[in-house]
Amino acid sequence: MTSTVTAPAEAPPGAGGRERFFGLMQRHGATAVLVLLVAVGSVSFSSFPTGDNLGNIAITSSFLATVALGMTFVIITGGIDLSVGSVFALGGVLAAYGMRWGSFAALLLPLAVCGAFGLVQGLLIARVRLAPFIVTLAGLLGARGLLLSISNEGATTYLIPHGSLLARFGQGSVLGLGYPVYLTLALFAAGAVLLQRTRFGQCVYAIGGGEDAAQLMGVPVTRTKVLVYVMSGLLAGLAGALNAARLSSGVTILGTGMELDVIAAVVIGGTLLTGGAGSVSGTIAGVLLLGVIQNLINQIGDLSSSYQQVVSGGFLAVVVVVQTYLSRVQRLR
Amino acid sequence: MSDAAVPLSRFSRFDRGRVLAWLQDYGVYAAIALLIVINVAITPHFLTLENLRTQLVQVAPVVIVSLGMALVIGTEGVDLSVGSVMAVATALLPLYLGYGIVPAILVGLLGGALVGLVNGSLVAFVGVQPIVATLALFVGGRGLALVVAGGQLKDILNPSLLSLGSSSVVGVPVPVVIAIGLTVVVMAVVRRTTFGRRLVAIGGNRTASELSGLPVRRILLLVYMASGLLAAAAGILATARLQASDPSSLGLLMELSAITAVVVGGTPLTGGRIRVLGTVAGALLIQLVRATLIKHDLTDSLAQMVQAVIILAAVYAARGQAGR
Amino acid sequence: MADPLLQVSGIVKRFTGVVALDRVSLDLAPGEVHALVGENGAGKSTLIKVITGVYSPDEGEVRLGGRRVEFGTPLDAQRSGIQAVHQEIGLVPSMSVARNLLLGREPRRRFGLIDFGRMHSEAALTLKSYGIDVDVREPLRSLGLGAQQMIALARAVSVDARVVVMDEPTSSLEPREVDTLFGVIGRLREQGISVIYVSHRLDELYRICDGVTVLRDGRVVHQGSLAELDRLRLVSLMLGRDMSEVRAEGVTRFSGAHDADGAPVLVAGGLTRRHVLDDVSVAIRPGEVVGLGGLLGAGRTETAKAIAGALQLDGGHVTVAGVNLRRGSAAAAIKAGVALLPEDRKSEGIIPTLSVRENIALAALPRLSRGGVVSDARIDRIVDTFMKRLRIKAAGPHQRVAELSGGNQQKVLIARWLATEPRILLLDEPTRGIDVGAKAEVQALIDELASEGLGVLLISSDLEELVEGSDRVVVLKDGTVVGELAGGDLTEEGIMSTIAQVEDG
Amino acid sequence: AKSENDKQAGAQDTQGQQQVVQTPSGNTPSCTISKFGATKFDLKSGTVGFSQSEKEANPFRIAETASIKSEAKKLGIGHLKATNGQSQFNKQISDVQQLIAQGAQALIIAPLNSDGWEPVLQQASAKHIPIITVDRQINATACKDYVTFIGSNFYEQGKRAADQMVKALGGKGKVAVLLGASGNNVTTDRTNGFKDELKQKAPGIQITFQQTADFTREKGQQVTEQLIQSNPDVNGLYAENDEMGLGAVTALKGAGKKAGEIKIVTVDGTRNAVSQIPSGWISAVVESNPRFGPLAFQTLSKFLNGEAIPDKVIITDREYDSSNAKQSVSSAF
Ligand SMILES: Nc1ncnc2c1ncn2[C@@H]1O[C@H](COP(=O)(O)OP(=O)(O)OP(=O)(O)O)[C@@H](O)[C@H]1O
Ligand SMILES: Nc1ncnc2c1ncn2[C@@H]1O[C@H](COP(=O)(O)OP(=O)(O)OP(=O)(O)O)[C@@H](O)[C@H]1O
Ligand SMILES: [Mg+2]
Ligand SMILES: [Mg+2]
Repeated sequence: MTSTVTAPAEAPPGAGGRERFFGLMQRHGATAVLVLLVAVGSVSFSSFPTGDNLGNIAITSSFLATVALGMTFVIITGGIDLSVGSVFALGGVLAAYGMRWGSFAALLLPLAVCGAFGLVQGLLIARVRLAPFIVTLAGLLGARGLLLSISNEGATTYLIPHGSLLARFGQGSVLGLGYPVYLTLALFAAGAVLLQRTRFGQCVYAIGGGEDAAQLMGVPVTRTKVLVYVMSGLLAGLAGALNAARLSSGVTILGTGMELDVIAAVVIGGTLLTGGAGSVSGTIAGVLLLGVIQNLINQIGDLSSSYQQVVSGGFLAVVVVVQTYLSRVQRLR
Repeated sequence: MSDAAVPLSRFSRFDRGRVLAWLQDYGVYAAIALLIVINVAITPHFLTLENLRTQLVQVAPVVIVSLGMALVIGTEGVDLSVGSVMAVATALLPLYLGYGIVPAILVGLLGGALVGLVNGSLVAFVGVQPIVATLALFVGGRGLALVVAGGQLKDILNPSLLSLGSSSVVGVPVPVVIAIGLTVVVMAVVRRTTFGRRLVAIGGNRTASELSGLPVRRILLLVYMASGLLAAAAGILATARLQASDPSSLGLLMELSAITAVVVGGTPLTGGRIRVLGTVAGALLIQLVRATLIKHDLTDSLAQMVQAVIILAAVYAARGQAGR
Repeated sequence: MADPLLQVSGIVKRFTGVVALDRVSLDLAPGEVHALVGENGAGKSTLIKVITGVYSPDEGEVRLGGRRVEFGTPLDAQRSGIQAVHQEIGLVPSMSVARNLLLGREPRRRFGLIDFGRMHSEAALTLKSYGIDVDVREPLRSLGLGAQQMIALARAVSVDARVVVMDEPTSSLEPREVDTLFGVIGRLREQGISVIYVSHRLDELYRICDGVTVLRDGRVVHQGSLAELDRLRLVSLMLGRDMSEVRAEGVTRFSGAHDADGAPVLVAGGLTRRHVLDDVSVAIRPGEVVGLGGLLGAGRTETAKAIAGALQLDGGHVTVAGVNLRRGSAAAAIKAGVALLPEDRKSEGIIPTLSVRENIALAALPRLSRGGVVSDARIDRIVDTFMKRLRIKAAGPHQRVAELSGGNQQKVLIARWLATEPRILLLDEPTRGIDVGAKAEVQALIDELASEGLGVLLISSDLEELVEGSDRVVVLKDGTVVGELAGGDLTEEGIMSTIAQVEDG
Repeated sequence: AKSENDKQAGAQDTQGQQQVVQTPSGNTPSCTISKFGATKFDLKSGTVGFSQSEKEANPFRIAETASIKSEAKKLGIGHLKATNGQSQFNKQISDVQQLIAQGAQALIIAPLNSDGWEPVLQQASAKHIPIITVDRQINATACKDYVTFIGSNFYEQGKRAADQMVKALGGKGKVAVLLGASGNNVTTDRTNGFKDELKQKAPGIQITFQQTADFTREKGQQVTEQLIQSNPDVNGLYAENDEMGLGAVTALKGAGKKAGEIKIVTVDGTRNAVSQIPSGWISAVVESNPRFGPLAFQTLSKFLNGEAIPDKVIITDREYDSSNAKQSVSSAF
């Protein structure tokens, strides 16, 4: 329900507080669950609501969030991008590799390559009309292959020297939050405006709501779809580069399975995988939900790694059930 | 379910559309044929019975999982939990082998069906999107398997279970026989039963199916259970072949292989259409690609990139089928 | 005549084997309203899609204002001033009404940001001038098909266009909205804007069209001024049949009253759903055709859906032959013999990925199978019967239903329901988008079914059809029953005045 | 439930061979608590954090975690907080950060990757928390960024595997290598050690095939099945861990090969692998001892007591071959 995502939907005439409440839930179901979880966590574990701990959750989530921002656009058009995990890792390795030409190049190189990667995927999907799932699956393999060949089959880890501009940005913090967190917030603000307040955003929704209809209405379908995949590639590359800056090195073993976390975050945030509905604010909530769940599992402490997985799968199930239920109450109306 | 039965008389002279339609229907097969020809030319010892056996035996579990995946995708869903289901099945097996092979296998299958039941309930009754519903068990399922197994890899010593993985029926390895049998069953279900017809209809247009009085929820539930069952069966076969129960790594990334097989085989992810034989061919194609790359000892980086290109090429040949 | 504004010449368009357009040419003068007519599947929509850049032709060319144009996408066509209202509406159901109306030309503030306040008020204002009074923030899918059609129309004509193409714009419209539309077309004509107009409602054509092109099997069989072509000849050209044969058949094919007797086979009482239905009751006797009348959004579709168990209700009951149906279960209703032909065939009717054959067999599968295994022989028999009886035009039973023309898709759906051998047929706009020939057939079929003892609920925005076809008409307004007409009172004027009375009172 | 063989090797690993420090053990002990700048605390009442890198789902990790936990219990350490990175590097980083936020006063880390520890090292050094890394090294400065590293030398293990291979093949033949997961430090070191040593010691041995089998038994089996058909002339096989080696054994058995036809050398020293030596299926196993608990806590308490610690504690790993396998299999893990 895209109309309710933007403008504060006025309750229909005669609607009571109950409906307004459910309306709010539908848009912010993930946020509601998040608030609940944080409250429970704060009560249960004294070491949870500390500044340090919350700051950790924020910085760890910020990279996933940046990737998820691009994925949100992709999924709203009814597509999917499985390559983000590999591209994220590739971005990091490229950043470290590019360091030999300075911090500026170290940021530009991953953006250029990952953007180009997104462009190729976008063209294959929008122009050649291959299924997004397959194209980006091939992208997942291709990006990983590229990464391995740059890093000498993973044997070489390039470093980002201490004190370089990039490293300082990745590691610095103000008010207990790392710089990347602020950048992520800024990106999300820009993303929200782009999605909700510009014609481009309207086209994104229209394509997801019905590609054929959108085409008939004169939406530049091909261009919009290509752009969306370029964005996703760019953001994944950027997140990878920043993460590498934080770690001071282009770690090669990152990002496997990340695509599923990202998709989960986006979908938990209320974006429909079938396209046409979703919001970036939901995505933030989805990302944070995953981060908090992980953190709480660690807080519990003495769980074996197998039980940790069981608990985190269980958490996920409960969260999506609650979130789905909250949204459905509204949809049935 | 190829609907390409437009009477030939309606084709006027040579027609580009006709060639395209043929490619769409048979693109995977053409790709397989091409790959075999290339291999015969460049790979030493390729055209041997032993090699054929190896490829078929290795692909058998993938085929079985992909069959279930095809059913799920036909309903416009997806099942990410298949790899974890294999782990659950393999973890359960050794626990019950003490009672004999049949109870142990039944318990393994039951485990798969139960996971499918949970998936199906989430999708059909709660209305959770399939990808996240099955993601929960993708994560939790393997954990569960490891809990059940005590985190341990266990060697399998039961001779009848081992023979399931290693013996042959008239020269055809048992896993291959089972995979063929299940393929025939799934094909019959899709083509000949009301269940099969209805599940594709649901994938094609769920609202219309509901209005046409189809028991949509029940069918969805059954489809996910079928996928769970098939994945469990694959897990059991893989266990027998590995001669060990290894829940930590059995079936890793299986969901991606299976989805790829289904889609490369011409079943669109948007549902409403299932191509069973295409799915089998898709799995075979992936297997051949991997085998070729390994046999030629390509480095991992090259292998991954080549694999990407071949997958794209195969789907390009069969495009128009693969959904939007 | 002035130089043609739009020249289409020698267009050929093939789909895997089928030639949909065979050397079609057409000239359109500025300010001309040109009728494009033909049977279902004649190629009208295909021609329109070629003109508007959806398809590119295999041969032939399109000239606009004398210059040759080649449109890669509908966007190109729109930029050149060709706007269209497509047959299958072509709006995005999940987006709000306002966004649909103004997509691509949203009012913007500084930095290119969309001004939603202005967008909503502009949208509401525009729609009001078309007589549509809805909350423009609601998603489009919450509206009835008629309202959606008006919105598509408003969208197409509210920009500067040189040519407006309308593919069956009135198929779901009431007389009142049709009048609004014709007012709009009149204004376009005055501004020198040309219109291509497709409709199966012949009287509409005669009211507003100047020229006419008749298509049959993808070929132009007649071109000229419409005024010089009488109605009978037009029909005979379209159908490719003799004048005399056509003459023998009347305007509609309804025979008049049926003798419905005995107790009602269906009783629906107190159907209530907040904001939509308020205590609606209908009863249908075997062999009776009950019409539902009302304006756009009166709740006719909802009533039919409620009876068929396809709508969650706050209150009410439905009994079939004395047995109470489980509320909100379409399966239970179907089992009891209730069949609903839905209004929106694209989103609620056809399964686009399946063949004609499988679409027809879908609802009747339990009857066509034994022990869960389908009987191909039985399916073939039924499919064959209905494809012949309804004259479904397809390359064969295995053609994908999505490839059929709109009218033929509708027939496939009717066949789906007849195959279940229902006791009660709920027909929501059964002749929507069906050509004159087929329409007569469907009407005759309704008649025939009723005389075989079926109870029929008929919803039609074609008032003539409603009046001729029904034994009784229940009139709805704002979700409540405001009157019932039968016998001598049952006239088009009667229905309109019943609605109007309430409005005044 | 009733399993087939309830007596199979379990996680209980009490009578296993403990780690032995190599003598001479690298450098002279030089790192003291005052030099490092940490604050002294009482191990019994303090909080120690342990970060495991991978699921406890293979014998090495199971034994490693169990050893740390049981030693902590034995010593009566009040708070041992354990986390598991589930093979995701970013998760491990945030795990450790969370441990720090939860008040860990000392950290024992089994790193998933050698590079990329910058954020953790920064936080730890700000709070003067001593870090001991086990089994894998961190690329940073000992006694400054972290206290010390306890573990084997993977490069050395590769070299010793090569020596065993030379012995088994008599200095001539064609060898296939089953590589570990790509991009992994362990893979890189065990490969390089093996290759360098072969080049030097036995130029007559050729490496004709090397493919990754991701450290799993199933992949080991599948890759070997392909290998023996495409390279039937291979007569030696080096598996970079036991699991892949055991998979290769299954594959060879399935193909009707006889024990010893292809000489297999593996690394790790799990009970399963060692017990294949007497039958001849495996020629030799180079040990990588996972029982870090005693040594880690011994080192930690020495450090806290003000004693000097070497900046590297390299342990001697045993080798198993036909001469000692039968006797030592019970002390394998
Ligand atoms: N995408 C397609 N693939 C194959 N055949 C098609 C396709 N679209 C249309 N056709 C065929 O082209 C012919 C013309 O169809 P078209 O939709 O233009 O008819 P129409 O005149 O608009 O009919 P109606 O009045 O029912 O809307 C039909 O035979 C139809 O089956
Ligand atoms: N003035 C209006 N014009 C069109 N639709 C309206 C109007 N006012 C409200 N609507 C909405 O349209 C919906 C359509 O209702 P419904 O489909 O039951 O009507 P209908 O009588 O079948 O009309 P239609 O001919 O559009 O199908 C109503 O639920 C209502 O929300
Ligand atoms: Mg048409
Ligand atoms: Mg209606």
